[in-house]
Amino acid sequence: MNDLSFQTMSRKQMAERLARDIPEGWYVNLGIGLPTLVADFVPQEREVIFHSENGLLGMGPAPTPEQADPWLINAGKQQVTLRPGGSFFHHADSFSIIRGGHLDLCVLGAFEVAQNGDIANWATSAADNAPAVGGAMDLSAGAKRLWVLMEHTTKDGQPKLVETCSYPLTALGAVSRIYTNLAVIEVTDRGFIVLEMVPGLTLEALQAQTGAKLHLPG
Amino acid sequence: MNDLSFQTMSRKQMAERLARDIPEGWYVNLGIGLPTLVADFVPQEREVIFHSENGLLGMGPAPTPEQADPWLINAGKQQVTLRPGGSFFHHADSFSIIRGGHLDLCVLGAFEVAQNGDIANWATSAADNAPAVGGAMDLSAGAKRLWVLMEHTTKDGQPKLVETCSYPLTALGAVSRIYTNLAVIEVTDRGFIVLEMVPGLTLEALQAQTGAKLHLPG
Amino acid sequence: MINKVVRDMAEAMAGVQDGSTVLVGGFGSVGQPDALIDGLIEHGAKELTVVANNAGAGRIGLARLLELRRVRKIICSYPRSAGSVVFEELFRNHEIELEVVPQGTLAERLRAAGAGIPAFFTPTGYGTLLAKGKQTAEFNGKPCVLELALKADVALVQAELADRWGNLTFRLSGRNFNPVMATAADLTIVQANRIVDLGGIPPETVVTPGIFVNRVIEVPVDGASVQEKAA
Amino acid sequence: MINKVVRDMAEAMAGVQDGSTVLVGGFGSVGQPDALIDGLIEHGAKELTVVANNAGAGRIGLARLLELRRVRKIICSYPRSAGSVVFEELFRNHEIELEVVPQGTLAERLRAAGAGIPAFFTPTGYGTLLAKGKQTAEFNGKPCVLELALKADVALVQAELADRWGNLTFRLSGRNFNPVMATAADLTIVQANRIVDLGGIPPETVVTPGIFVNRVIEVPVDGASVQEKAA
Repeated sequence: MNDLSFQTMSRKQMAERLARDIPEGWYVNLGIGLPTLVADFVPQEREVIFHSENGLLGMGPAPTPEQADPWLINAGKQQVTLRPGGSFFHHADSFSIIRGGHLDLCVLGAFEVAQNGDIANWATSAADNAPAVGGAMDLSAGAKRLWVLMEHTTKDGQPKLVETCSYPLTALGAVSRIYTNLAVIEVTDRGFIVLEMVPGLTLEALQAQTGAKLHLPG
Repeated sequence: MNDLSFQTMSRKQMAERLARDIPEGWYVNLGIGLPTLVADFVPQEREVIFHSENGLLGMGPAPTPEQADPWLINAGKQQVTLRPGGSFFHHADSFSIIRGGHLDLCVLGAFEVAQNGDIANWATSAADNAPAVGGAMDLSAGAKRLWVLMEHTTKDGQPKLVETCSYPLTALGAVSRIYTNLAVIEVTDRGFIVLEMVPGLTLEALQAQTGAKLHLPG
Repeated sequence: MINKVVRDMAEAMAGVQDGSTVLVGGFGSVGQPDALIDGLIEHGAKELTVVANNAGAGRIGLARLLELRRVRKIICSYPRSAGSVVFEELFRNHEIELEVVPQGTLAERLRAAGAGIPAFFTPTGYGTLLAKGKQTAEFNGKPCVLELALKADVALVQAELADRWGNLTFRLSGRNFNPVMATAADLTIVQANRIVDLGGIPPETVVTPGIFVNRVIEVPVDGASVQEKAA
Repeated sequence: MINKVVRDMAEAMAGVQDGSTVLVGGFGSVGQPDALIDGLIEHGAKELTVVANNAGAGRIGLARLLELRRVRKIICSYPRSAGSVVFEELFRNHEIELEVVPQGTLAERLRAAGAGIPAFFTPTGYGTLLAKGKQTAEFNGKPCVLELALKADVALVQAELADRWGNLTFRLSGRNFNPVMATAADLTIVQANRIVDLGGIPPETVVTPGIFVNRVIEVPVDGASVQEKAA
């Protein structure tokens, strides 16, 4: 998919790019998988408070062997730490935080995002009868902002930014911004607005990998 | 209202009579006023756990001057104590206990109780625009059992046990038993069933002070 | 560094608008944020809708706010209580609007606002004057009333301990409406008996996580003053 | 004297009926009441509806209960996870019914059951497959779905401390669904790491008041075993 004129971002670079846009003081939930990486790129001195839907606020990085406590995990069931000022609460209270609109930001992965902000990230087909939804629908519908962090296309080059989602929806009109390995794209009433591209990439080349019309700001 | 043949119960005797029917292990909320007296007649060795809607379980008796803590009050805003094993929680959790059907018993006073179990105890007329309802509607609708503790008639001799309530209702069909200064009365599908009368009182005399038909058990 | 601790009462009240809906914690005088109410009086916001369990007592605090004609409407469960002279006078003269809500429905409507539940069904109040005009439905044979979330602009909360992230604990029965109201407003302002270092509240004993809190000011409340006002 | 502490697992499970709806606490293996699940297997109840966040892993605990064909239906948010081999096999063979519920809606439906709220509206899931056939309504311009309380016969709960009145605390992220489920069942059975004297849990730090708990059994869980299962 690469050509000679530009360099796609690595997963770490994508996480780092998104992390740069999270200001101090925000309460943030990071989805399982790639979004979890974002925490590694928020410097400790910039206080961002991470929420995990299994009942913690103020989540810190993975523990050293000495810090490790099997009772302290995140929503991805990985061992984590708790920063001073962190707290524990039960599942209903945790989803009150999510559904009550108290999170400044949620970052999720996705199969598809449509130009109207629809997101599909939980089931690969309507015929799949045992899909695992977890907290994705609650997070998408509840957070103040939903940003998606994902590859710009599927492994076989199919666009993931589309006119209309073909996979079962997670939430309607929820996504406000998309960070891919190629670009940063805002979702507005006008559709997809390209805020940034990797150096050397042209709008035409990006459009060729995108399933819906791209616009420039202004 | 007394005649020579029987003795009405005092307020303390009424509270004592009701207290006798509360078995160990019950969770009980006592309304403001006369019902509050009931706690004094449950011996400490019979463990009954008292709930107060402002957020406590395991309420103990009024404090000695040394125990007194202004931060520890009951729903009647009187200072109380907390027994070992007691706990504090916020108002939404407290009313989850009430509304979720977790209380074995609530005891309230009333203006009127109808033979179908309707209770009126919060407003003296529909024209009263600033009535104070407090937790009465929640307690009436939510507790497993609602017992009413009240004088059998008003001060001027009007019946308080009636066919249909004339005061604004607190809850429909909620009362299961009534303890008065004259009798203990069960509220059933058949209407009022007299379980007990003060010594010397006849059913006819009791009926004369009651606004709906009284029945005997069986 | 996140620091929700404000320097003074003016900063605590900055931006509170005329016409706001203001939640006031406490049950009677216990857990009532008296210093914040005084701060709100000083701040001067008017045409307020106040949500509180009671309508104030005597002529100080909430009663004083009412007496100054700053409150257009009050939503509470128990307006008429010992000493609610100011409220009763205003109410008689049609100078204040009143919405009486069953205490549990009040708590649940606030909780719903905080939890993103726009409406819920409850059996409480069904068939009574307080359910007049409300949508009803039956669940498992039990008739219920539809109640709406009660979201506010500002919450005034009294806490025991607070840290700079806004984590809170409460003292004995001073907890009452405070943690629920803290979740239900866009701007939650807290007066805490004591501000402690971050990490000073053990994480398993935090009652209100800081995410619900915007501003904290330290106001030590001694027992004697609570008692006096309760009396 | 109230004493909810039972002598053995048989007493803990006494009376659990075939066909019951059983809530199982925990998030993955953390806070999962493994000893109670084993007790339920031993007890033998079948045709169960199980409500849990996950559908079990490996071939022990919840997965073993499934493998023994004791579970007719499972309600969860994340059935397919690392090691959910038993569930997936049964599901493929149409030997188990599945209801997938968004995690927050699951928690809220349980909370509603405990709080006497028969139904509530939420934006979560609106317009998705999981809202198919559900009643909808709009509040403040936001379309919502009506969700029903999820009440159970039995809850299996893992706690850190317990006393003879059934007051509970939880350990770190072992809290998760446990306190919510404790409120939502007619019979709440708790395995606690440690049973303490009445009054041994400070009253302001009780997470689940004993009113929600029927039976308690002491089952010390060491960190190593949690870690092993989590791996």
